[in-house]
Amino acid sequence: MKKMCVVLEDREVQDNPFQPDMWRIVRRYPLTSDVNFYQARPVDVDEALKMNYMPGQFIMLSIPGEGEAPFCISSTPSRPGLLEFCIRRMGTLTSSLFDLKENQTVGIRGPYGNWFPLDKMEGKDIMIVAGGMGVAPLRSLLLYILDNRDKFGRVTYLHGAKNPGEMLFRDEFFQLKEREDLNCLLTVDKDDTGKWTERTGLITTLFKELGPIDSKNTYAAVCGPPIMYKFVMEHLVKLGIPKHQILMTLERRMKCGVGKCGHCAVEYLYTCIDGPVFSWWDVLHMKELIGRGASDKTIA
Amino acid sequence: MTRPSPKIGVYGFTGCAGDQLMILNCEDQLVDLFGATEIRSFVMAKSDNHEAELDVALVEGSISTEAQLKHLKDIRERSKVLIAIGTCACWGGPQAMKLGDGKFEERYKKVYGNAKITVSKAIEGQPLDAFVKVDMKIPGCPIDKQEFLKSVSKLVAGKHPYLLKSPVCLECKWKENKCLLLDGKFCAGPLTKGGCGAVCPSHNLPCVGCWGPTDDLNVSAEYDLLKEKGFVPEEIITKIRKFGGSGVMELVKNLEKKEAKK
Amino acid sequence: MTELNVHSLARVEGHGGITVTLDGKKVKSVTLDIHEGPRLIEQLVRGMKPEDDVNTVPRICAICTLSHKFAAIRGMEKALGITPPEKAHLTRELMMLGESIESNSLHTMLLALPDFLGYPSAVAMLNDYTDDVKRALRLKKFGNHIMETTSGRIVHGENPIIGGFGKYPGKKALEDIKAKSHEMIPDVKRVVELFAGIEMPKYAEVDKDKVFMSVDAPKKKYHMYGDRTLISNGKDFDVEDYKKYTNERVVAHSFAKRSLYNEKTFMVGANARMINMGKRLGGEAADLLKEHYDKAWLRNPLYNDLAQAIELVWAMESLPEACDRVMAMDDPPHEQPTRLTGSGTGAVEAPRGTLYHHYELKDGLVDVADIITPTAQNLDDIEIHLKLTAERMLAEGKGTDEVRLGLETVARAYDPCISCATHLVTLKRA
Amino acid sequence: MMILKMKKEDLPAFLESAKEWGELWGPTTKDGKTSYAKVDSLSQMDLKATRTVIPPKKFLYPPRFTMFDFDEEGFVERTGDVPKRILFGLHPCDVHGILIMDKLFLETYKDPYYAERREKTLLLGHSCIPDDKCMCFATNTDFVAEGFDLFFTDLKMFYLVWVGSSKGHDLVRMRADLFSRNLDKNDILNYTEYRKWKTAQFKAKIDLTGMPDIFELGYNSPIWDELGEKCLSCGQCSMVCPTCNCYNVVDEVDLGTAEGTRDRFWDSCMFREYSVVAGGHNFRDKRADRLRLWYTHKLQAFIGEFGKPACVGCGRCVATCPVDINVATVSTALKEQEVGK
Ligand SMILES: Cc1cc2nc3c(=O)[nH]c(=O)nc-3n(C[C@H](O)[C@H](O)[C@H](O)COP(=O)(O)OP(=O)(O)OC[C@H]3O[C@@H](n4cnc5c(N)ncnc54)[C@H](O)[C@@H]3O)c2cc1C
Ligand code: SF4
Ligand code: SF4
Ligand code: SF4
Repeated sequence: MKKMCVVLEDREVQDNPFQPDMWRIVRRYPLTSDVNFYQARPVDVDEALKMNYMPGQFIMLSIPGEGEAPFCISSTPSRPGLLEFCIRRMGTLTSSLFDLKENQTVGIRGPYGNWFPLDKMEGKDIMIVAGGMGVAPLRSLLLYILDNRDKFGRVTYLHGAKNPGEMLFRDEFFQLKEREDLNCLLTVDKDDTGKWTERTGLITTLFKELGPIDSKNTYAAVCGPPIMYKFVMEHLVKLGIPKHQILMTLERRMKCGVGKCGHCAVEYLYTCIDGPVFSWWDVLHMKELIGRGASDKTIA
Repeated sequence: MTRPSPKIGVYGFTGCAGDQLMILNCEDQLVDLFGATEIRSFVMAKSDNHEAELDVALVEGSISTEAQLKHLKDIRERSKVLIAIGTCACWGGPQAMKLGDGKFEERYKKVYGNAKITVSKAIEGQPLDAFVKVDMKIPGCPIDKQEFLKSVSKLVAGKHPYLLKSPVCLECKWKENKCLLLDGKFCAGPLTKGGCGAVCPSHNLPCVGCWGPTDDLNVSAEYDLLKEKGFVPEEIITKIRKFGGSGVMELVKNLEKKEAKK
Repeated sequence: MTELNVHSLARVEGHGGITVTLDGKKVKSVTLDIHEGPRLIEQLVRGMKPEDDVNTVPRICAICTLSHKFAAIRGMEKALGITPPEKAHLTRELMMLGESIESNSLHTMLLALPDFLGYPSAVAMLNDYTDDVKRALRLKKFGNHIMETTSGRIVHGENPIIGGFGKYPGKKALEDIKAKSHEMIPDVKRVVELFAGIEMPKYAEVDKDKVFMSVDAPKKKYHMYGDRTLISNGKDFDVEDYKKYTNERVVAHSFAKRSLYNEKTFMVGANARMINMGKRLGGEAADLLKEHYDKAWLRNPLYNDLAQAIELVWAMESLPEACDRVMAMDDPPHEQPTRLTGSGTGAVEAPRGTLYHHYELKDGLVDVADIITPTAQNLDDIEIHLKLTAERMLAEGKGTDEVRLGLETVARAYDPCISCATHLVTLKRA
Repeated sequence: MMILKMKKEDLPAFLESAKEWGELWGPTTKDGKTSYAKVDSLSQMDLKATRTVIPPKKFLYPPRFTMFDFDEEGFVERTGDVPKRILFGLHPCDVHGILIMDKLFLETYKDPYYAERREKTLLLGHSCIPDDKCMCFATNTDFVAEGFDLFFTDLKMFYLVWVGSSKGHDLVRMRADLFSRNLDKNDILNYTEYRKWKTAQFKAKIDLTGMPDIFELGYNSPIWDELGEKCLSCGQCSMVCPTCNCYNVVDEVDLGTAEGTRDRFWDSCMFREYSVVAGGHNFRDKRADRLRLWYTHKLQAFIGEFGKPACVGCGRCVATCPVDINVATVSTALKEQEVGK
């Protein structure tokens, strides 16, 4: 099919922000029982290097006939030319994605949303806290930082999963543990394999191992299941990290990704254009950001 | 990429056969439908039926005899996906409007007396999901042609069908109708799943609820509103239950309990 | 004793089967078993308001939905003391033409014809009879379109209401129907040609004239409703007395009830209408009936298919005037009830025969509802002809499959509507 | 701004000539309901009707339309099939509503579907007679200074015609003979009189000052639960509100092929599915939460962001909601902490 270009009376229609471009799935393998890893390249190779994005941003991915949904980019812009995602089988589109084979195509548009404020984070200590699927956006940030290692201070990476089988990118992180310039701590809630060599316990137990922290000089980035936020935030605030330096990425239902369809609206913000990265301060004063109740009682 | 054509079976239990008829009413698409799928069984439309493994079973009607129940279980076992089509299959339909009132035997006797009927034992009409797992419901009395075709087209393409989840009022407003509730008419629109194109309100007639309950209905608010408009409780409940079957049974019971407390 | 079964009777609406019980070589009995479950609709509508009844009872059957709607409305209007406005009346006539076209074309061309031409379904005929299958679909679609225009939907339209219509069909829609009806005359004539060209098997033929019943349409017209019932023996009766003539009983092999007239079976449907009212036809329908009618119609139920085909011509030819008459009138207001307690019987010709809806209202609520469907009236008659067919075919040494097909062909010729038959009829007045 | 004068009896002739630009649409009343419909001439329009059931947003952003055609190779934008239209008879509130939609659809990430329709639609406003449901005086949208191509203010004998755009001016030029630039003292006095008269027509008592604070204070108010119990979740309020923009997107496939369309249709935050995410978590499971979102969005959040409410006071929610939940009742209930009748 050829793209139509419609000339209106006064001017040519600008690019259509809803227009997906076709990308080819070049690699696809399971990370856990219900999460797959995907690597995609544009069908039109000239496009390959045009996709500029920042860690924390997301794209809208579609399968023609099935629909479209938002997914974080898990790869880093410091390694251009391809995009990586980890996708959990949840419903209609995601299960169709699971049926896709390598070499098949999907529609991608984006990148959308804000991103981790790398300009402000540069020169600071970085603490990344990932729980479960929360790795998806945080891996992008982590890899970006590691690729630009000299621009950042101390980097700590905390990662928790339910059990060893559920830990996304497990092998990748075990390799990272070898690095001197990264403090990488991994934990599982429960070891059901008997072969787990790292910590067990909730992710908050890792905080005990952190030692002294230059809290005012630290940016924390957190992503994980809603229940995790409550406890992790308490710890981070207690450590003295300023609320506006604690960052998190949020999820909402989305149909457009560009602030039109309304679904992700929270008060005057749209999660898709004003987020998905928010600070803990945003969450505290925007009552609805992580749902009624979660932030109600927190005054700290 | 060509996909193998899905093996489909169309079955009917107790109901008016309207949903199967609506399939036959897809005059413009019927030939394509038979071409894009392998219709293994469709007793209402053809004689050469063979009962074997199915990708998709489209089942109409409620279950109201033991023999039907046995047949349904057999269909379920042979089918990858079982779709309830029509309000009878989804919620029980009109024959389930008094579901759970404990008076089925009484009504049955009034009709058949003590006559012995040997074909099968009758049971009170109930929707398919009272007995087997139902993968999807396409409600409607009868189903809407477009909604049905859209769903089947997606199934044939190996995609997931999408049905409107909103109430009739959505399409009613798209048609720019003035709300009949404002005129004190009993419109079941807010309680009823949309997808019909709001035909009745567009004919100045209240929605009778034939699509069955919507995803998220506020029965007690509608009840209060109608009482305020002068309807008596019995009539309100009759109208809510007319097509609601199993979908409103509990809701109405709760309503009645709440009323009794008042 | 052995049995020969047609487990599911295909290409009819609803679920039924045929069981032939053999005692040695002798046919002991033939039964048309109705597997469709009971619905008890008449019990369920008790206590309802009339308006709720008229949107419930059409759900008895999707194919005759408008017949049920019309019969219920007629019964209710009589009970409530309402005389419908003329425009409502004319629009109802129009909608019945639509139902006739839809149902008769579906039954003759898509369900019955494959029997005679030796195909398992109409779709299977597509390669050899492409034009005819497409013609059938076109006709059916047109019938559906008329039903949708008048009743609001193709099936179970709620637009016809007690006292009038929610919204009368617009001028443009009616003009379209009118224009289209002229174009489709050749199509309906082709249906007659096809069925006239079939030599009707004689297995089912009886040696004495059968009894046929239909309504007596008002003003000596051929139409689908009336306040009196005609019997082919020359008698007639007021529809309010329907019970005396269609007394019902329950049989063990079926959830459907049966009717007898004078202890004998009778037949309702298109051939009954042709036999009773055929002389009233005009236009090409009259010519075609004259050309194809013969004494065998009185003895062989298979002619019902041909009668339906001729009726298609009648319906198509009637459309232009029917549309004109509706168009000529302004929309009247809905007529309101003049009483809340009373009784009334509405009789309508569904495509497959006479349908009675009888209501007794008390203080505005349904006290008694009694619905007698055409298929229920035909069931006993069908069984007689099935038995005859089985006996004759077996005597001729026909194979099992052939006998099965013969039986199915006979049963199908009645255009039975099994959902109709099982909606269940009240035995005792409660 | 250019303001011209036109004799009232010249309006039909003007509209006749305007039809050369595109289809003429205007408010018509049939079976007791008013809606914008295609008309041949002024005589078919009902200029006295206060409000249409659905606001003119339906032209710029139809209830359901196709965004893309797709096949296995990809998506092809479906634009270019929109007719050129002249909408006559828009009231100030509706023009304000479109201005709000413009902000949403034309700024950051311009929506090409909206943009195309906006481009191909001329907005010809007309002054109105407020009824007891109109609240535009409280939202400061009872008069309008921008957003339209032409605006006709009915001063009994004359129309004063505001020319709001170059395209509007082009229409005027098609029948320049019908317009005059000679405005005198009387015209000013007439207009002043008209404004006074219009302002005196409002009967609704509503005051939206301080709403952001009141919403903030009332975030946990039981008022929301009470309203939530009454709400039918019918979504009518969103459909009729000129500033509700939410939509859903769904792909449809053609039978037996891999081709199909990506369609977009109006949605409402009053529906449960609206905020449900995969796995079943619903950020606004309670009706109370959904109602609060709707009203917070109109009366608090938008003011915080743009300094004015996202309510243009058209009164459609008042005229529509079967259980009397609307801008007037909700804002009053929040202020007085009591749900009125
Ligand atoms: C900014 C952002 C980033 C995300 N990143 C990832 C990721 O990296 N990996 C991953 O597995 N998942 C991610 N999700 C969640 C992912 O979008 C949902 O799992 C996905 O939409 C489910 O679609 P479905 O069709 O399979 O589910 P269904 O339940 O069938 O959903 C149907 C439709 O509802 C909407 N929807 C449902 N759930 C969500 C949701 N959580 N967010 C937005 N829309 C939703 C979509 O429009 C979807 O098409 C992200 C969500 C957001 C908002
Ligand atoms: S008329 Fe009925 S369907 Fe339409 S908006 Fe009102 S309640 Fe809903
Ligand atoms: S909130 Fe109500 S009054 Fe305000 S613009 Fe929307 S519909 Fe009109
Ligand atoms: S507020 Fe009123 S109009 Fe809106 S969804 Fe609730 S009941 Fe319907």
